[in-house]
Amino acid sequence: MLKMFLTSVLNLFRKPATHLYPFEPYEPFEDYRGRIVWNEEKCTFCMRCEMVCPPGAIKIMIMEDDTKRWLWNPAQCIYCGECVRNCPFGALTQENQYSPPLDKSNKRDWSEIEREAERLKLLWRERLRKKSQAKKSS
Amino acid sequence: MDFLLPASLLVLSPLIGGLLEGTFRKLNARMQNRVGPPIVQPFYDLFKLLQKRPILINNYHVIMAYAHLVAMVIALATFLLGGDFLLVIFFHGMSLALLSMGAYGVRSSYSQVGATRELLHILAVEPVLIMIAANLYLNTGTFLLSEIFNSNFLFKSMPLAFLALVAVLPAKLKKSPFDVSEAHQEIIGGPEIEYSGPFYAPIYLAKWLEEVLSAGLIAMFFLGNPVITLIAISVTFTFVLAVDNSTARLSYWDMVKYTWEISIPLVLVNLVLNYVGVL
Amino acid sequence: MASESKNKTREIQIKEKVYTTIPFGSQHVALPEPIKFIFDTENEIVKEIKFDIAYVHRGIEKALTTMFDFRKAPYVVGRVCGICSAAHTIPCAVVMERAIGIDREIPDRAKAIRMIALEINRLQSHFLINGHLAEVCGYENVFMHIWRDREMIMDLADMLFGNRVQYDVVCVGGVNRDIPKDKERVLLDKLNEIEKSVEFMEKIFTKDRTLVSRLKGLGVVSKEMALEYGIVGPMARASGVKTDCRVEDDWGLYKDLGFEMVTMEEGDSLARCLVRVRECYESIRIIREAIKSTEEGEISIKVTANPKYEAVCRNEAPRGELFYYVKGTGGIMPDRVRIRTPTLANIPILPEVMKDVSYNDIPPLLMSFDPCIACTGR
Amino acid sequence: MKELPPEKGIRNFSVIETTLEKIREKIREIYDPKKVHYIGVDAYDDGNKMEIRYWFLKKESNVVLLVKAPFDYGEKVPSISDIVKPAFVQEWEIADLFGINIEGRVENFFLTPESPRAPLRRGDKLGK
Repeated sequence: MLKMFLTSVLNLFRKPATHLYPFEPYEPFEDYRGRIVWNEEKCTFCMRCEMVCPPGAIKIMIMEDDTKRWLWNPAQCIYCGECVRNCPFGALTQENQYSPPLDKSNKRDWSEIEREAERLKLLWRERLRKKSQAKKSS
Repeated sequence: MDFLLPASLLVLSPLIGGLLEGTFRKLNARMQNRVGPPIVQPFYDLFKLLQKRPILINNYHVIMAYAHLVAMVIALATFLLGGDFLLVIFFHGMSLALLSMGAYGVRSSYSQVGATRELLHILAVEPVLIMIAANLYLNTGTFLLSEIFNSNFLFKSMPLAFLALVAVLPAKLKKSPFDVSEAHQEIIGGPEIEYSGPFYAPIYLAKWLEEVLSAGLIAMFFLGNPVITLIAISVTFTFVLAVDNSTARLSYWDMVKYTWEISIPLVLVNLVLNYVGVL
Repeated sequence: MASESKNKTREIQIKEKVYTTIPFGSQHVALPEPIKFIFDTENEIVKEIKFDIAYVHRGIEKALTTMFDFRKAPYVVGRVCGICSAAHTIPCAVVMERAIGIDREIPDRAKAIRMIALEINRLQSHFLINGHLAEVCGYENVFMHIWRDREMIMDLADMLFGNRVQYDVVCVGGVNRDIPKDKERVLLDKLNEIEKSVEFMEKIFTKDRTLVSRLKGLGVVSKEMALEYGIVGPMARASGVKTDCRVEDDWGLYKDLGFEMVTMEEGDSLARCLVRVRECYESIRIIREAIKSTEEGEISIKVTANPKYEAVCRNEAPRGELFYYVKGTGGIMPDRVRIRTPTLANIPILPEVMKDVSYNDIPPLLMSFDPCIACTGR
Repeated sequence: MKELPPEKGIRNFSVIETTLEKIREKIREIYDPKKVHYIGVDAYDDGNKMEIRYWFLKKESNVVLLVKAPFDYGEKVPSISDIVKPAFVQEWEIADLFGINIEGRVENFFLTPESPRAPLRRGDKLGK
C-alpha cells in the first residue's frame, strides 16, 4: 500500500511510459518479420512458396499465354517467413517494415483471385498434358 | 457581492466540475505512469453522449436519472448560496437514493446489485456528514452556511472532523478502495449500467457536480485566504487520488465498517474536544 | 376463488427459494473471454453455478487432419491461443517429430531456443495474468505498472523472434532462426531489468495489505481436492502438488539445467498468484542457463519422412499441462490430432471452488485460475 | 520414458486395450488420484469403428497410459465421471465432436446449436 502510494506520487514527476504512436514514429526491430518482397528477376515460378505457405496467402497465376504472376495477400499472410526460407533462388525477402494498411487502392478480392488461380492452373495442366502427349506421339 | 460570487460559481459549476474531472483523469494517468487524456476530455465525452441515439428502457428509469441530477443541483445550490448545511446533506443523500431507485427500476441484475450497494454508500457517507454538521454547529452555533462561511480557518478547531471527511471522500467520489457501487470489474458500473447515450449524460454531469460539492466541503474548512483554500483542495484531491491508486477495492461491508469505525469516532473525538474546550 | 389462487402463489413462493441471478459473461469486463457463468446468489453469496463454454469452437483438430500438412501444423496451432502461442507450437512440433521418429536427432541449440521461446512466453503470460488479477481486484495502478513492464518482454520477443505475439520460431525439425551473439547480450541485459520488475511484483503481492486481504484465503483448493480433480499447472503447484511437465517430459534440456519446481502449500488465490511470480524467477534463470550452456550452431535437421507412428507430448504451458497426441499414417496429414489444453483440466473444479463465495470475490478467484477459453474452445 | 518398439507404431506411451463393458472396472483398477494423473478423454474414428480412449499418467514412472475400448456407432458408452471426477467436461466435449452417446451428456456443450453435428465423425454421418 505504502509502496504503491509512494510510486504513484513519484510518478507525477516522472516521464510517462506511454508511446504516443502516430505522433512519435515507432521503429520496428532489425529482424522484424514484416512484409514479403518479391524479386521478379530471380523468380523461376517453381511454386514452392505457394506450396509451403500455411495460410495460402501466396498464389501464382499462370495466364493462358503462359506468362506468370506472383500474388501475395498481406491480409491473409501470417508473416511466418516460411516462403522466404524455402525459396531456392532467394527471390523472396522479408523486410522489417509493416505491410501497408489496406484501403480501396490496394485491396483486392482475394477469394476471386484464388478461384481464378485454380481455374488457370487447371487449364495450364491441361496444356501441359497436351504438350507431353504431342511430344510422345511425335 | 455576497450574492454574485456564489451565483457565478453555481452557473459555472458544470465547467469547473468538468475541468476538475479532466484534471482527475490526467493526474490519475500520470500516477499510473501514463500520459492520459486531455483535460477537456470530459466535455468531449458529454457532447458525444448527448449526440448518441437514445435507447429508452422505461420512463421511470430515465426520470430518476434526471431527478438525481436535479437533487444534486439543489444540494450544490443550497451549499453555494449559503443555505442550511443539513439541507445540503439531505439533498445529497436523496440524489444518491434517487439514483438507486432508478437502478431498481430495470431488470438487469448488475443494476439491482449496484443499487443495493449505492444505498450502502449512503449508509457510509451521510452519517459522517451529519456528524460533521453537528460539529460545525458546536463551533459556529448555526447550520446556516452563509454564516459558517464567515468563519475563518475552521480547520484549526476541527482537524479531526476534516480527517474524517477525507476518509469518506473515496466512498463519496467512488474511488478505490470504496468504489463498490461502481465496481467496474464486478458489476460494470452498477446503477449506471443500463443508462446510455443522452440518458447517461445527466448522471455524468451529476458526477461533476458532486466533485464540485466535495471541493466546496473541503474549502469550508480552509476559508479566509483563497490561496490556502486552493492549496488545501488540490492537496486533498491529490491525496485521495493517490489512495485510489494504491489500494485494491474492498468489499461493501468493509466500506461501511471502515467509515463507521474510523470516520465517525474521529468526528466524535473532535466533538468532545471542542466541547471540553481543548481545541 | 381469488383467495385460493392467492394461497397457491404464496405456496409456490415458499417452496421455491428465490435467488438473484447474476450472469457473468459471455462478455464481461473482468474476463473478456467467451465463457458464460450464471450465478444464483443470495445476498451476493453464490449458491448455484451453471457454465457454458460453447462459443468458440474453431475446429483446429479437424483442420490439422484435413487442411494443413504436418509441416504447417506448428503455425496453425500457434493460433490456438495468442497468449501461449509458443507453448502450443513446441509440443506440436515435438509430437510430429516423435511421430516421424526423429525426435532424438534434434540439435541441442534448437532445444535451447525452444526453451527460451517457451520461457519468454511464460514470463509474459504470468505478467499478464498477475496484472489482470490486480485489475479485477480494483487495483488499476498495479495493473498498469505490470503491463508496462510486460511490454519489455514483448519487445524482447520481437527482437529475438521477429514478432511480439506469434513467435513462429519453432518448426518440425528444429527452429527457424538462431539467436546471434549480439542479441544474446541484449537478452541478458534485459533479463536483469525484467528481474527487477518481478521483484516489484513480488513485493506488491506479498506486502500490499488491501490486495493480500482480497486474495488470502480465497478459493482454497486443498491438496486432496487438487489431486482428485486432476488440476494442472500453477494451480496444482499452489496446492502443493508436485507436477511440472518440464521435468516430466524430455523434449527440452530442463533436467540438465537443474530445473527447480516452485510449489506452495496454501492453495488459495494468493498462493496461485505467488507461484506464478516465483516461476518468473525460475524462467529467467532457465533462459540464462540455456544461453550459457549452448553455442551457436546447427538449429534444425532436414525432415524427409511423414509422420507414421502414434506419439504423445506433454508440455508445460503457462497455464499448465498441455497434451498433444498425434496418430500418423504415413501420409502428409496426420490421422488424428488431439489437443488437451490446460484450462480444460482446470474447469471441472471451478464450480466446486466458487460455491459459497461472495460475488465480489468471484472475478479475482476466476482470474487466479487463469482461464484461457480460446484455448479451451480450439 | 518407456518406449515400445516402433513396429507397433507407438512411441512413448503404453496401451491397455479393453472392451466397453470392462472399461469402467479397468479404470477403477488403475485410477488412484494419488498415483495416477488423469489427462483426458479422446475418441477415434477410423471410418468403420469408433474407439474411446482415456489418457492417464503414472506419476512415479512418468509413463503415459492409454486405456482404449472399441465400440460400434450408436452404442451407448458408459461415463466414468463417478470414478474420475473431472472427466465429465471432456466426455461431453468428445460426445459433441464425435456424436457419441455418452451417459449423462449435455447436448451442445461444446458446439453451438447452429454448427455442424459431429464434425470429427468419419463414418455413419449424422448430418446437419
